[in-house]
Amino acid sequence: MSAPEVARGEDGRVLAPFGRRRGLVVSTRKVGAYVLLEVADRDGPQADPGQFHMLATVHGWGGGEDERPYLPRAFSPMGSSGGHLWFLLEDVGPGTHRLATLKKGEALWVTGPLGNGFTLPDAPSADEHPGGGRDPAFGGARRPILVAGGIGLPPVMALSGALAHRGIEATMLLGFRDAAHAQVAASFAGARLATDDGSAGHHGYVTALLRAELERDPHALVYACGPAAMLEAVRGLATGNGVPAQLALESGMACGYGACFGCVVPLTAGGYARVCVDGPVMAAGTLRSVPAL
Amino acid sequence: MSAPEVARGEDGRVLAPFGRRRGLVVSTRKVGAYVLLEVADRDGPQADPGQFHMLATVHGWGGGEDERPYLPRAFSPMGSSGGHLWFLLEDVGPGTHRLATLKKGEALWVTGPLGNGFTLPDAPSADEHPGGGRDPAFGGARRPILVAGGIGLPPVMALSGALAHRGIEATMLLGFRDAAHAQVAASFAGARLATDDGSAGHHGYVTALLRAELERDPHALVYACGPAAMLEAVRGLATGNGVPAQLALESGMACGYGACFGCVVPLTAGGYARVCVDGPVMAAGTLRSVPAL
Amino acid sequence: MSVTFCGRQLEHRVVNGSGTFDAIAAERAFGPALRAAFPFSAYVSKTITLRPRDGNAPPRLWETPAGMVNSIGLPNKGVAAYLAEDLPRYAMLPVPLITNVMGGTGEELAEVAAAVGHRPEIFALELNVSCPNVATGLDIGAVPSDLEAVVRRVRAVTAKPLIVKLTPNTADVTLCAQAAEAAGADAVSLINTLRAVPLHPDGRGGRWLGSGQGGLSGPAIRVVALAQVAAVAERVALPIIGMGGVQHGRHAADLLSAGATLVAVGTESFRDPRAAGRITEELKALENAGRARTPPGGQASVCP
Amino acid sequence: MSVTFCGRQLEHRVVNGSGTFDAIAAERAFGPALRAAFPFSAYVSKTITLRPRDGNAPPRLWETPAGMVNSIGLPNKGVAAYLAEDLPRYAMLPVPLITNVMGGTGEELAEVAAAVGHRPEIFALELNVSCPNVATGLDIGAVPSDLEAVVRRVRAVTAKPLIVKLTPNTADVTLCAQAAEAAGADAVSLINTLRAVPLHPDGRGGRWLGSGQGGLSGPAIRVVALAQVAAVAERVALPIIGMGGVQHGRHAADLLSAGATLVAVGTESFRDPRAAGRITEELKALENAGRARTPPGGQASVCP
Ligand SMILES: Cc1cc2nc3c(=O)[nH]c(=O)nc-3n(C[C@H](O)[C@H](O)[C@H](O)COP(=O)(O)OP(=O)(O)OC[C@H]3O[C@@H](n4cnc5c(N)ncnc54)[C@H](O)[C@@H]3O)c2cc1C
Ligand SMILES: Cc1cc2nc3c(=O)[nH]c(=O)nc-3n(C[C@H](O)[C@H](O)[C@H](O)COP(=O)(O)OP(=O)(O)OC[C@H]3O[C@@H](n4cnc5c(N)ncnc54)[C@H](O)[C@@H]3O)c2cc1C
Ligand SMILES: Cc1cc2nc3c(=O)[nH]c(=O)nc-3n(C[C@H](O)[C@H](O)[C@H](O)COP(=O)(O)O)c2cc1C
Ligand SMILES: Cc1cc2nc3c(=O)[nH]c(=O)nc-3n(C[C@H](O)[C@H](O)[C@H](O)COP(=O)(O)O)c2cc1C
Ligand code: FES
Ligand code: FES
Repeated sequence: MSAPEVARGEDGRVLAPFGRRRGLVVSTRKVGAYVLLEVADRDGPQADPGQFHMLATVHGWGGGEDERPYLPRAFSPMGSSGGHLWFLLEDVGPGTHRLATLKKGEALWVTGPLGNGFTLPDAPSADEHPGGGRDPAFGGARRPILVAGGIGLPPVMALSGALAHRGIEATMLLGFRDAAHAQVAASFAGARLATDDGSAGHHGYVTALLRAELERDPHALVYACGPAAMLEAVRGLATGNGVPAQLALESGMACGYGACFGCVVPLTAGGYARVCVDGPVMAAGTLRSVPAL
Repeated sequence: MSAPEVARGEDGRVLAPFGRRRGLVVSTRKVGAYVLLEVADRDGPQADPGQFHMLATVHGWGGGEDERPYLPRAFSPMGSSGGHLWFLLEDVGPGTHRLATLKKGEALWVTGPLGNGFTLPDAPSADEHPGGGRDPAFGGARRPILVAGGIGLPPVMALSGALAHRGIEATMLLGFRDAAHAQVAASFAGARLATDDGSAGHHGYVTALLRAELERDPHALVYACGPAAMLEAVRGLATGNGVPAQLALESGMACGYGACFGCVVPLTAGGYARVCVDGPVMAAGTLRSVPAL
Repeated sequence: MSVTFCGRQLEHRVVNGSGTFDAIAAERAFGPALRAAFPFSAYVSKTITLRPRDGNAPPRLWETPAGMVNSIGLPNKGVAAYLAEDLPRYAMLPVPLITNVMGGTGEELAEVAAAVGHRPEIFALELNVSCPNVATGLDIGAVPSDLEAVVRRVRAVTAKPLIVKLTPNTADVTLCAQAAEAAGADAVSLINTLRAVPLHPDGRGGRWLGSGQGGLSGPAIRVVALAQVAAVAERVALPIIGMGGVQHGRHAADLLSAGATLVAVGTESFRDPRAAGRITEELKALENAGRARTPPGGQASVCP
Repeated sequence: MSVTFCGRQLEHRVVNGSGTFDAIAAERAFGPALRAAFPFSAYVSKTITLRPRDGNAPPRLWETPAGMVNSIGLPNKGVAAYLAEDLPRYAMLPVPLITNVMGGTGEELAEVAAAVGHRPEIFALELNVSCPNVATGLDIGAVPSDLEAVVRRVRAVTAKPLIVKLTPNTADVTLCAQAAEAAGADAVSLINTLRAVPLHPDGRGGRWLGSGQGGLSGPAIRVVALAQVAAVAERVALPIIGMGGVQHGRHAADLLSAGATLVAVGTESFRDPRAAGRITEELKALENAGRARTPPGGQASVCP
């Protein structure tokens, strides 16, 4: 799925151009409770699913009554092609609000792709990746179960595209707060849906769907992205069932490329790992827990 | 000219409502090198000529690469009527730039009118004003000469309207850098023009026109607003010729209402006066000099 | 929402920072509306000194990211004129008056304090030992033993509540707070401005401010204020007036959580003369919604 | 535009602030492009200590108006692993290496300094005596006599250029700079972050950072940095690495005007990994246009 001319690092990740670059807003669209932002990023390489970009607007980043945001914000594209990036945004604070209210033609700063993405089941190099969090178990013929919760959808969407491209069948489980948030899932014909309030699909958490799936097929492997509590539940289920799982984590970030040591999560082995360079995708087994933000 | 229901303080100045209020941009228009900004300010009282308002935009004030502006900026309306204020802006820095690029419908914070305005020649209360800078000499039958340099035009424009309204004839001398800046003066049929580069009107400084006027009529009185160097020259001419002059000063301000003591100018009598409450209009005789900003 | 501070009931917890609101000038600008909607629960007047001061040469202001630097230099008419001209006007404000005083030496300071310390119009004294614009103010406040000596001198000449305004430009503000406490202060206030030097924008390397250096205030210093207020609250039992970058009720609530009894609004009043009124309303709304942890009023007060 | 600093010719005046650029991680993210366009004229590595440290519990970051607060807590693999694993990689960078070290005691610090002090890959040592996240680092740097003693110990174990990174959280930074000078330091660097405490946005009064407190950096502290650099430059003859809130060439030029020989970029690199490259270009453009007053390179250097 990645264009062949993309440069990769020693650990297999797609490398980012050094320095931030200017992107241009091509379009913005409301999709239920989210905003879909299309950015022209001519000079950027195509990202692997699970990688992310640091974004900031060129004008009006910071200022106003509270003078935030000041630092760039991390976002995983849900897709990219032909020099365009698609981001799905949830307006939860000053940074996402500013990005969600961008107008066509406005400029933004883009740095990335950053971090290590998901290791695909058939990726020949899966075992070679030293970039923390890769799991050697990811090489076999296990059936991938993709789990997304809320705004955790974008990297999972990108992954599902990459799997489909390779002809790998996967089960998609999507959880949302309610129908308004679930609207974005309409494009996933085969996905199974859960909402917290039962207004669409299964009434309850998406992890209930996962539990049932893992009972049916213990020889699966799990990819997940979503809120910390959901990922922690997924981690528990996967660890409990002896199933490998790759979790795409969130964390408050300042830099996104390992410079600040601010984005850490605690490791089973003791100490911390940086989500931005050792993640954001990490093997469930390496994590002591998925900390609440 | 002021509506009768306007509240005035003990020193005669139009009082400002306590607290900043929201204004709305009605229109913006380029006029040569300047921008004309029309603001709906329904709750604001009409200002006396020479008073000013502190302005800041509600959104996007501060932020971006340099995080300025943070404090509001001072502007003298060049006219006001029916709850609308007209400002003429010169884009010289981050604050004026933000204001000059406002769009119709955007909101801005308005505090004012502030400061003391010009004392009109026939104002019966002229001698009673204790508000620093008023000049008792301003009561006689002297012919007013109005002198404006560049963006000093707005208060002088407001004053000329007030004088015309009272049937007082005045001489208008306007100085600009060049024809592009002078374009705004087109509406003043009777005004005499000077440009630094000679591209319109007299080639040279407006103070040359003033010198000639004062030679012709030593029984004049002078009202002036413009760059510090011009005001300093006006001060010298007026003092030298024994002619009373009221100068509308500029100064870097934080508050505009006497709170910060930041906007001072040195006085002949020693010490300093606050331009925002003791000015911005001050009698030339009270000033030790008009300091460059 | 009222609060007891040094034995006096105040209507709410928001006062002004000394030198950031001139009630007399504000009345010239806003007329009777000012008193009708007076935004502070006590009024702190600008620092006065024994003799009149012109203040520093301009420019006195510099705008900086999320803040400003001032180098005002404590212009004031001196204590005698303060008592004769300003006090009668301040006495007409609808709230108690706190008179901020400073002196270049302990002797001078005691003299000023003595002159104002028996006036019934005045509720309390605040000692400015921390102004970064005047060399003497700075030095006294930064050295705990010097500070203690000065506070003792002032304590000896007045029975009024004594608030010591600490300097933030010190290695450990808690040592200074403890010195103030030991010397008999009734409260401390902090933070004053951080020492700052802006250069001229022309790039020739000269200093912008007439006096060369000034003090940084505004949102930029808010987290520094929280750090110092929290540190002092942990070490001394005195009530605290917390300040530094307060723009919203949330910021006031944070300072109260950190241990302040009152909060002062400074620079934000420049952006909106009625800012403190809005902040008080926001703070009340947070308290009503249970989203502010305010300390019980006056409990920490050890005042006469 | 090259400059001599402590006897070494550097290509330009812009380096990084310790702990704000991990060249090894950056190489993982950006690949060979990093070395090809390496933005610093010398590379300062993150503070290392004698034994490995995990660093502070998260959250470690807080965004504040025009700045950020960090409470990273000096995570590092310890001096032995630094020498074995990191040094060979840093040695491959196209610029000289400055190794930043710290210790909880003078003894510990001297031990770390001795371990790195003879390695040819290392150009200079920087002593971090000012990190507000670790109690020990703070205390040593804030008391001139303690600082002098520590610097003497380190001076005794290494002949390499010795840069002392001063703490800004002190009453008079010039006394600390003089203490460093007296003890044989070859340069000083400043400012480190200002002590800061952000509270949790949930309004319950708890502290946001895992460790409770952190340090403020970024544009918010720029004028404080200028004040301290200017004050130190007036009092000591040592070359200075100035830092604090540098975002543009103009800000770098200001620090140079104030007396710095080199300028470090810290927080701005988080907003743009190549920020220092842009700043260097902007600085050169200002110098070429005669709009920057840069001190003559290395003149102030008294290094071996
Ligand atoms: C790898 C990665 C990929 C991501 N992908 C996406 C995506 O595709 N789409 C998407 O919508 N989001 C995504 N996110 C999340 C997104 O980055 C955050 O929602 C965003 O950073 C929030 O910024 P904000 O300014 O809107 O909100 P903030 O106000 O910054 O709020 C975010 C959280 O930060 C905390 N906070 C509040 N105030 C402060 C403060 N002053 N300083 C520090 N923390 C504070 C609070 O806990 C708050 O809940 C991703 C995050 C990561 C790490
Ligand atoms: C009473 C009064 C009436 C006025 N009326 C008008 C009017 O009608 N129309 C109009 O266009 N203008 C008017 N002005 C001038 C206007 O207020 C200024 O042009 C404006 O404040 C500039 O702000 P800025 O952000 O655009 O520029 P700034 O960058 O603030 O530049 C203004 C000047 O401030 C200095 N400066 C630069 N950086 C800083 C800094 N960081 N901190 C402090 N100072 C700095 C420089 O010397 C610069 O030349 C008036 C001023 C006063 C006092
Ligand atoms: C323009 C200005 C003038 C000040 N004058 C005084 C003063 O006279 N006496 C004093 O004790 N503090 C003075 N201060 C400090 C403030 O009272 C307050 O401690 C500081 O500004 C921090 O609060 P803020 O960030 O809300 O402004 C002054 C501050 C400013 C900005
Ligand atoms: C996230 C972060 C980590 C830091 N780590 C260190 C460190 O390990 N050692 C050190 O001496 N200074 C450290 N600093 C301080 C910086 O080197 C610098 O002195 C400070 O941030 C001011 O510069 P700035 O405003 O450009 O960031 C750190 C700063 C930040 C923001
Ligand atoms: S965000 Fe800076 S190290 Fe991860
Ligand atoms: S601008 Fe604040 S006193 Fe004049």
